[in-house]
Amino acid sequence: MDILGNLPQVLFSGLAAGSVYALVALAMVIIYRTTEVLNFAQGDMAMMSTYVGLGLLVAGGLPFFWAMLGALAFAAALGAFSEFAFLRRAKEPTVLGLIIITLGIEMIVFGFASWKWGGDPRDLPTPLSPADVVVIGGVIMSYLELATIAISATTISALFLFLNRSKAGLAMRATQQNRAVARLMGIRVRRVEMGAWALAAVIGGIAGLLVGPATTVEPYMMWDPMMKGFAAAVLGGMTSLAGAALGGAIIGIIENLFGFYVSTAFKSVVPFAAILLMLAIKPSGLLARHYVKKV
Amino acid sequence: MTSLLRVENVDTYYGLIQALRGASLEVQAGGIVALLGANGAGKTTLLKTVMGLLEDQPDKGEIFFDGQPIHGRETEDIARRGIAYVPEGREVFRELTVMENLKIGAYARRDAIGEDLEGIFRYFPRLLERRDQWAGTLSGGEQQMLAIGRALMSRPRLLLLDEPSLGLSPLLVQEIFDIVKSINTDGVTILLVEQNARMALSVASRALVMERGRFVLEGSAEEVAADPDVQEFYLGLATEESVKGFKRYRRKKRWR
Amino acid sequence: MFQPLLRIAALAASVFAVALAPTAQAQQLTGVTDTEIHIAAWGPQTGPAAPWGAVTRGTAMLFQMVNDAGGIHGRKIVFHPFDDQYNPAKTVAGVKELVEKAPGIFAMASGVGTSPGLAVKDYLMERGIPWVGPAAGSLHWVTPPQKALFAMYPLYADEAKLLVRHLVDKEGKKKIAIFYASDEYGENGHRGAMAELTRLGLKPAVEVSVNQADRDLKSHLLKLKDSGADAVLMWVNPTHAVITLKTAAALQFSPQWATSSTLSDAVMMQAITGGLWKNMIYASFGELPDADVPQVKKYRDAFAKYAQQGERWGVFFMAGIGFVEPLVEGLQRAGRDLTRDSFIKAMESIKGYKGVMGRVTFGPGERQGQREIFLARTDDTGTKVTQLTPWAEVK
Amino acid sequence: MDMKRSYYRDLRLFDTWPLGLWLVVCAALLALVPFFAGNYLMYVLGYIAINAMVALGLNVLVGYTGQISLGHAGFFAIGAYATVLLAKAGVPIPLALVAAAFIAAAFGFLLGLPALRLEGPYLAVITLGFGLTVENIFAKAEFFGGATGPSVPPFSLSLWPGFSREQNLYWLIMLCAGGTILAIRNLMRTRVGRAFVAIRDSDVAAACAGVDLTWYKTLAFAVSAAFTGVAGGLFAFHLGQVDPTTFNLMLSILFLAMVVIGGVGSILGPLLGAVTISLLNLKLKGLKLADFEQIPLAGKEIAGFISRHFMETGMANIQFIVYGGILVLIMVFEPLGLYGLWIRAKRYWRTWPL
Repeated sequence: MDILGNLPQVLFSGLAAGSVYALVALAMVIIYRTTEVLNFAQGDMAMMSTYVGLGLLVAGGLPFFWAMLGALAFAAALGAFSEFAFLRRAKEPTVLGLIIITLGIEMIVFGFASWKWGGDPRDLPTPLSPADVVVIGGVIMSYLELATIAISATTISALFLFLNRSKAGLAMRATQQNRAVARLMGIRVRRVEMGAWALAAVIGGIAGLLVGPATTVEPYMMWDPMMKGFAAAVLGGMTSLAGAALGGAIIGIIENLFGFYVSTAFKSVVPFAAILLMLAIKPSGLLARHYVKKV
Repeated sequence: MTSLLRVENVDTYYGLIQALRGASLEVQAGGIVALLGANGAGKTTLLKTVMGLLEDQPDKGEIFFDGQPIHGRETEDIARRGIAYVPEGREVFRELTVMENLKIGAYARRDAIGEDLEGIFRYFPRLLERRDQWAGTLSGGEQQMLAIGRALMSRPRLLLLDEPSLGLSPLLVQEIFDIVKSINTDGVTILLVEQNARMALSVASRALVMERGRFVLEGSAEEVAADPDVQEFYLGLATEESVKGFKRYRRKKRWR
Repeated sequence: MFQPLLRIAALAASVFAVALAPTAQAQQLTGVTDTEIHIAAWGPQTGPAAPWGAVTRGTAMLFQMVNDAGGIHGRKIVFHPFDDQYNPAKTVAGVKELVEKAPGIFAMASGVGTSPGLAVKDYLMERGIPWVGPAAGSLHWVTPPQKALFAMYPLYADEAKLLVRHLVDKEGKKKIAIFYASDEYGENGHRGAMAELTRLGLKPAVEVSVNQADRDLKSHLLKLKDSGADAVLMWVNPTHAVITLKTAAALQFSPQWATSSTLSDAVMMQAITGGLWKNMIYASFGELPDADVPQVKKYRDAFAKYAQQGERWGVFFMAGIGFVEPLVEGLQRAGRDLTRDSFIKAMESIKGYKGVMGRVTFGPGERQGQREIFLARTDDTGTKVTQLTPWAEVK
Repeated sequence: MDMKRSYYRDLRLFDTWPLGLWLVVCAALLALVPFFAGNYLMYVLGYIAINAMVALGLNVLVGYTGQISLGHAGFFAIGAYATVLLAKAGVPIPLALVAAAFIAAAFGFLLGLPALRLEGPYLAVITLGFGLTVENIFAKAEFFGGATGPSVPPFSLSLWPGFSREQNLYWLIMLCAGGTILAIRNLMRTRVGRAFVAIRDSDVAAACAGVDLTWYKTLAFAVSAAFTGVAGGLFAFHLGQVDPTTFNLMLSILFLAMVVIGGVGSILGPLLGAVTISLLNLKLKGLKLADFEQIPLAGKEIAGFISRHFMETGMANIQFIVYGGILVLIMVFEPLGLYGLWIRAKRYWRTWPL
């Protein structure tokens, strides 16, 4: 086995996989920071949006770009609706109770999608064929992977700009930090929370649309990316956006390194072992800036 | 002339505990009204009730701002009508910069805010120095200034100040109160909740005293300051001693 | 406060217990009435294994056809399929419920999955309830042979052996890699391939396993590519097959692929891989779904009439028919006096029966009815399928 | 994660004696089931009881100590494998179950160590990783029987003369479940139980009061794992088969859902939750198109609409929608779960007709 010769290729592959995890992680972090909910429905909401995109593309006959845009619009609506119809209705919610609600949403979305579209895998046709590649310095990069990395990077930068430069982003950050005081500032926090869910669903939806062409569109398509995304979010500190993005990349790369050089059998377990190690050293995650426990 | 804020017969509960019992007050436009009372008297509860921060409260009673009913409204709407509340313990957004904190104060407004920023920095030059620093890294006094500045950014007509002196050094307290006074001079009506009664009465035009969820005394600042009970319990000017040499706190009963 | 209560309760309980000394098992329900034969099947209609649920629906269509053609000796088949989500706990509950509720179940048909099947096998066999055509190619069904269990699915290991033999002998491949799912199905294929390679005096180029949940197979494919394999035996589920081919394309890795009967639905695979299902060699235990033979045409025509909306004429659906055809044949042969014993005797008399599967032969000691498989290959466009070998038993 | 603030409410199960009487009656009835009921009922009751044991065990962690675990399927699997492998090696079944409890507890202790420094999502992801790891190791290692799992030896214990295997197993399960209830109830009344609750309400305050956090937090994991391990061992016999893929994340989530749906921090709560989720799990079956035609008034139209816009083959998935809907509804309207509903109903009737 050519140990070093393959390293750049493995790293590149890991980065491509990781950039999807990063998106899922970002979506989870946005919701966690705004509403303190671990959203276990994130993956399946993305799965459903991908199906919608596929429907618009194939059955609706829309051009690719507009179909994907439609899928993201649907994702936003689904996210906002979930917050509005379920999370907000919870009275005196507890952390665990909220988790169970998101699991309930997950099941509803999953059931609906598999009822509507069936369990058979489907193909999401893209303008890019998986066989289109460019070789740079011996590393084979498919257009699809390059597009995945580019789209993720763009999404992440846009998100940073939005949160740090726009008024709505400022309101979102303020709501995250202190909901009551944000209300005193005249911020309509319920709308902000609904917006955060919509935003997270869109980002998750982008992940779904990137996973779809590389794999298949089927009801379980987002389970693995969702788990890894969750792991990435925790690795990055659960409250830090930069941490989530970094965590995603790290997990993608670690598991590809492990899968290639050690064993594919335990590949999916490795990210969690990495987290265990990391949390043992730094319990608040890589980039979380504070971990103040309320007494 | 109608009053700016009118609270009528308000009852507020925390679960089964009643915190306000038929509290009524009026704040006329223009002055500083000081709200005095011991711990647990219901001062902060009153402010929170006015702001609609307590879920499903007030249980009973009505609150009017500028003649319009605001009880049962969302906090956001109440704030947008022109009431700003500086909560106890400052509560600045610790992970936003000073500048962002100020900007968020003007969130509900759409017009230019540059002028107001200048105004705030005139009151609090120290905030200008620290404009790009995280609010969480400021000292207590600076955070208090920021909290007040942030509240002013919404151009409120009524400012509710909750314990601005809490945990600050006497010098800083003096500084803050001077600024409070000048804010008032610039046209903002202020409802001031304070434990530091002496300081509060020195700036206030009117004052009210609360006990166990209701108002027990009202008058101009001078009248209230002259009240023997206030002198004894809030200003610490004990005048008489009981036969056994102990102060007789039981005298509070008189107000029931 | 509890002591007296507990004592009284314990006394009462023991009195009851003695009075109700264990009674013999309630009289066994046979699932046969004058007008009906009750048959049940489990199959995942939901959950990760839902695509396999088509097997159960195929079985249902076969029974419907039988009933519409007048039933069996004056009896209609009443079919009780249920969804077990590929979860053995649910399989057991469903089977016990149906078997113990009047009028009972005469026999089980198809039944998807090794682990659900294993969970109910002993229960069924203890009660002598016949089970025909478990939809999983496992050794567990026939080692040791059970009186009432009639297996149809040829062993996965046999398919793998035949594929390896073909790749080495006919295609001249030297470095064969094995890529398999880490479940019963994948391990059986892996084992079969290893056995054949050893027999041929070869070593695998590399053995790579994949977890059910994995969706990122880049490191797997890099390993396969890095091994320099010129052929890869792919023993995975359809979703993983798609990801495998797409990832291989992205890595410019194009060995000769060979795969199992599970992926023998070329039309579907071509559709979901977005056109990458080219030059694929695969094993098949049944006629191809679009084969032009009368046995298949009969069902294809019926499919248009009976199938539910959303159903697809594919290999799983057809397997559901093929696994159970011998059951119908056995019921026919058993005649009007239908008992479990007469049915088993009738089943044992089936020799060389040809339906949509290979030839089926049962006998007094023979419980693996079908052993025949063949290999097929898709062409460069992925649309045309040619049969590479005739039906044959793997020795 | 703190749902119950009053310590004494934690102990409600036997506090009134009519309730105690009812419990004894219930226990007696359950004990008599094998004498008149068929295998199916025993199977369902056994399944519920096994789940109830896990839910009660998990509740020690979630409800009493305020930790979260998304990996209890791992302990369940460890218990199942330990019991089966020991029984195959000739260890008597009761002994194998006890050993399984200790082995699971040991792993619980190990998992508890990182829990010392973690909470919330961090703990969730670690326990989730634990569950995945266990599942993977069992499925991969030849020693554990690989993907098919080890074959389960026949259940040979005899508790009553003339009982069939199923009847004996049913009794053993019920005995273990009853034992679990009593053990946990008593545990919570001891010093240990009080320490757990103190940690839940505020671990810093508990530490200040002299509760050894290291010991009690890991102990909570160990205790919880022990009960889950025994349940896993019983489950192996109950199913007659061990398949590593059944011990997946979904199962862990199901266990957690039992506790939360039932109501954390009580004994009745997890019991109710286990009954509800188990029955939903076993009884929720797919609907058919014909079922929709039964709807009065617009049945035909609804069925037509559904067949136009949905996959008939995917119709069984409606059960997930029902399942999820029930989870959401319970949590939205009663965060204390079914136990909370029960308390409220009781309070309502007590003051009725006021």
